[in-house]
Amino acid sequence: MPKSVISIGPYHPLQEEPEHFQLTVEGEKVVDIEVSVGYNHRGIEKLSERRSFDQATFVIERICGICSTSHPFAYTQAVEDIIPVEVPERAKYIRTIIAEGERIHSHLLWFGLAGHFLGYNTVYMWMWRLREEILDVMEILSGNRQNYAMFKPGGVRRDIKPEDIPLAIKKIDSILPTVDRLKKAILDDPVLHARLKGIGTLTKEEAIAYCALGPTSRASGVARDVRKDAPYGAYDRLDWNMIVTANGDVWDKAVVRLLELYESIKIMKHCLLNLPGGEIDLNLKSIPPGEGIGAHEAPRGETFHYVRSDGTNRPARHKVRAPTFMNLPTLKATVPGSSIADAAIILAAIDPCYCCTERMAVRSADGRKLYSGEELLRLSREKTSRIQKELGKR
Amino acid sequence: MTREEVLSEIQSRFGDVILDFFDKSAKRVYIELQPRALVPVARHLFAELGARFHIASGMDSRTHLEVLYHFSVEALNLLVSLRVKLDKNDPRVDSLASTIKAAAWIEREMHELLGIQFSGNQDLRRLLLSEEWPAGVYPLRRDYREWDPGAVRDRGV
Amino acid sequence: MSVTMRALLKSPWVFHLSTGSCNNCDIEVLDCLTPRYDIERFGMRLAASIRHADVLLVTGSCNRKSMIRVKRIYEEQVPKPCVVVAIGECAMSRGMFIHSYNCPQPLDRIIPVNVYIPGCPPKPEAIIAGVVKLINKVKASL
Amino acid sequence: MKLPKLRELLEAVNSLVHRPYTSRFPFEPHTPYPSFRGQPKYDPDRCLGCLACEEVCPTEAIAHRDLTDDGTPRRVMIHYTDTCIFCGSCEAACIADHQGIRLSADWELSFFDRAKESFETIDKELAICEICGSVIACRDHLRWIAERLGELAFSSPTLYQTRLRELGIIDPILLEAARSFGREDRMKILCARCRRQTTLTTAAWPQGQEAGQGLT
Repeated sequence: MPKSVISIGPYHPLQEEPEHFQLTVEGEKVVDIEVSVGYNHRGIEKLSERRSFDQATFVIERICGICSTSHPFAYTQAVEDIIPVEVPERAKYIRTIIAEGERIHSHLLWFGLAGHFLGYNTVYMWMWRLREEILDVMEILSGNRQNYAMFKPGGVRRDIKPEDIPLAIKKIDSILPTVDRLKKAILDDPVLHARLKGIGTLTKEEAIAYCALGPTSRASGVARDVRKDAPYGAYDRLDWNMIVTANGDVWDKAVVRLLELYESIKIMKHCLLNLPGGEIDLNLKSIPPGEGIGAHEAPRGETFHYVRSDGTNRPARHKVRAPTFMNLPTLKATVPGSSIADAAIILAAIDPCYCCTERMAVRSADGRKLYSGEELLRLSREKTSRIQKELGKR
Repeated sequence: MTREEVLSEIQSRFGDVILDFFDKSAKRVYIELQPRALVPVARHLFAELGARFHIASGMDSRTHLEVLYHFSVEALNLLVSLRVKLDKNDPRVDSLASTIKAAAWIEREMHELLGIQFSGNQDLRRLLLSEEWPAGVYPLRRDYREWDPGAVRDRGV
Repeated sequence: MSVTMRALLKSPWVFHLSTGSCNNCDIEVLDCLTPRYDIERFGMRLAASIRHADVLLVTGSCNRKSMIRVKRIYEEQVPKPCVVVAIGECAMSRGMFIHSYNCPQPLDRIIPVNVYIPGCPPKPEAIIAGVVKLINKVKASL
Repeated sequence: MKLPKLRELLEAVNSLVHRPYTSRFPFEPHTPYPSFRGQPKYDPDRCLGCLACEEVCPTEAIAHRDLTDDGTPRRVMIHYTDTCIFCGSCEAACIADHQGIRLSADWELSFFDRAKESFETIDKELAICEICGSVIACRDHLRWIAERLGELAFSSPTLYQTRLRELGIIDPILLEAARSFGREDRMKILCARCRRQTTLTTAAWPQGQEAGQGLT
């Protein structure tokens, strides 16, 4: 059977790092995948070395919009690890609140887009509607819908005002019943079961070999979560569960994210209600020479920052490792062997930058265009409706 | 295995290739190695201790090119960083990609941004930079200078 | 020309192009489609293909890899007349990334830009208001 | 299969009776939450022109130009809307009780011409060295320092003279006394370099300058 190559990308709205996927297909089956990145390379590591430790947080924030807290969180911890110092209790709680708010909106966003790919636009609209409430909460607490600018080495920049808390709690509570309803609707939908179970499976061994992170690894049964393994922030003072499932298929990745939503809501509410008093900032004056490492469990997995200081007010070296960097190669294990119709959702399941599908084009070996990007999305949706018909739902 | 056992085992097994052993804190250990010993030590950590490979970070430290390989032993909440110092004129180190799959990409990235050669890594194609980027110009090196005469470094109006 | 422009403004189809952004502006653009803002009320919709687009929403600080592609898209693929909207600081002056070795030029040196919407990221309201402002300006000049 | 159907039906009925979720934005004005971080704005009265904001800005969105050639010497503080990321560092660093530059609630900032519309400026009056003509600082900044120092400000003629001029009381006896000693150069508003020179030299500096020149 002739092999053809499908190029996905590089431009798609919504992704952190525009990537370019090349799927080699044989008929309907994907036999190989090649990922290339670099469409989003802005030299952040170099830029961060031009700025002072304090200013660098803003550069770091703009690595990724959805994880705009995760990177500063890891970075500030790395800087604090150089000295080393512990930030004040109140600052820890505020950091935790912002980080969990981000996790909630990121997971909701993922659900919305996954629904979009599968042809469930209702899910898309509902999830993004819920997400608006969380973004409102973030605007109330931090002053912006995204890019919160709350973190600084040694504490946080802004305090959470006590008068804002009741409104924030009210907004968080208002999404709970809808999330509940959606959870039930998603978990007992036979079509989704048929569509997602058993595809894109990442086994436990593969997850360990590829050093997969975050929900991608937890869905494969690897209990790996920095918040539990090496507690930081306020996470060791709270009561919450790590969600781990066994199968590693797309369904499990979705379930992990769905259940994590509840944990995050729980953590966020608890922190808001039990915010300790005191200082919010240590007012660090100088950073001694040395090196430090910080890690934070971002919605997509662990972010890892290594900062070297040479005693000046600028980082001498700053290495950033985003979770997707480790999760993307797992596609090599999950995508080959699946059908093209499933490829979109498997790519999406690691929560990379999945709007790839908007600009996909399938080419045969001689470069002739066979399918457009919409076509691939259509294939994915057709499969859903086919299953729906088979199950007699429509 | 406790933290002390793990560390003393590394020290006794690889004592002759360890140049510096810096026990920074309860959670962080930095080990400086001779470059030739990188692969066996990394394999020991990864395969036998079950440590997770985080990332490698290359750095130009004026006198050397340093590469740090960060591993974490999750059960002990311990981060072990292996440091190798490479000669600036011929930065060359053995590739970890065959031992640890996850190291393949970061080696590509370091090769591209810092110009470090990884012997044994077959796939050192460009990962991030564009095709027009001149060969031999490494942006993360300290002596990097703007090479593009068309670049605009003010607001551009 | 003016007839096409008039027709175009009735229902502008937008295409969204990320040239190396942090994603926030892209999400805010998508947010405009979701229930709270719902720009389809005004006949705007996200075009799936660049060849159907009337309005190009550009986000991000063009990096070397995407610069060439942005130029090619604007010069060869977009049907004219086409309106270019720069969203976010990166697409204007490159904001944070002004000294980045991989972002050599601001967007308006690469392609002509009709309206700039500042913000990091701009609120969806700001995006809508900016586009509405542009439409009003074009209408007034017809 | 029955239960999910009921659930969805309930949702549909609910949506029928509730008012639409969609905001009526372009037809109704939108007010962000009070903590919203919008466009930073200079307060021309409170700003001291000290450049602390320019120093801390992570994106170089704040700049200044010193105009000394024509008319009153002044410092133009520029805020570039097209570079600002609304982080609030400038407000946090502002020495004038965080009032000199403040984040407003402005979010509708779109413009058409980047060369002309993408920045906002305010003018601050500059103090110029009376000997060499170089820029010392903004007048308001000197006044602020003098106020902060209290009586200690009288150790520096630059500071107390700025303060006294601000208040409209320049002591004629004092100036006359200085003049009669032939060292009125010590009574001038000077930049740091010229101040060092006048303090170190025993004769009036620069040599040969007429007494009383430069004092108003």
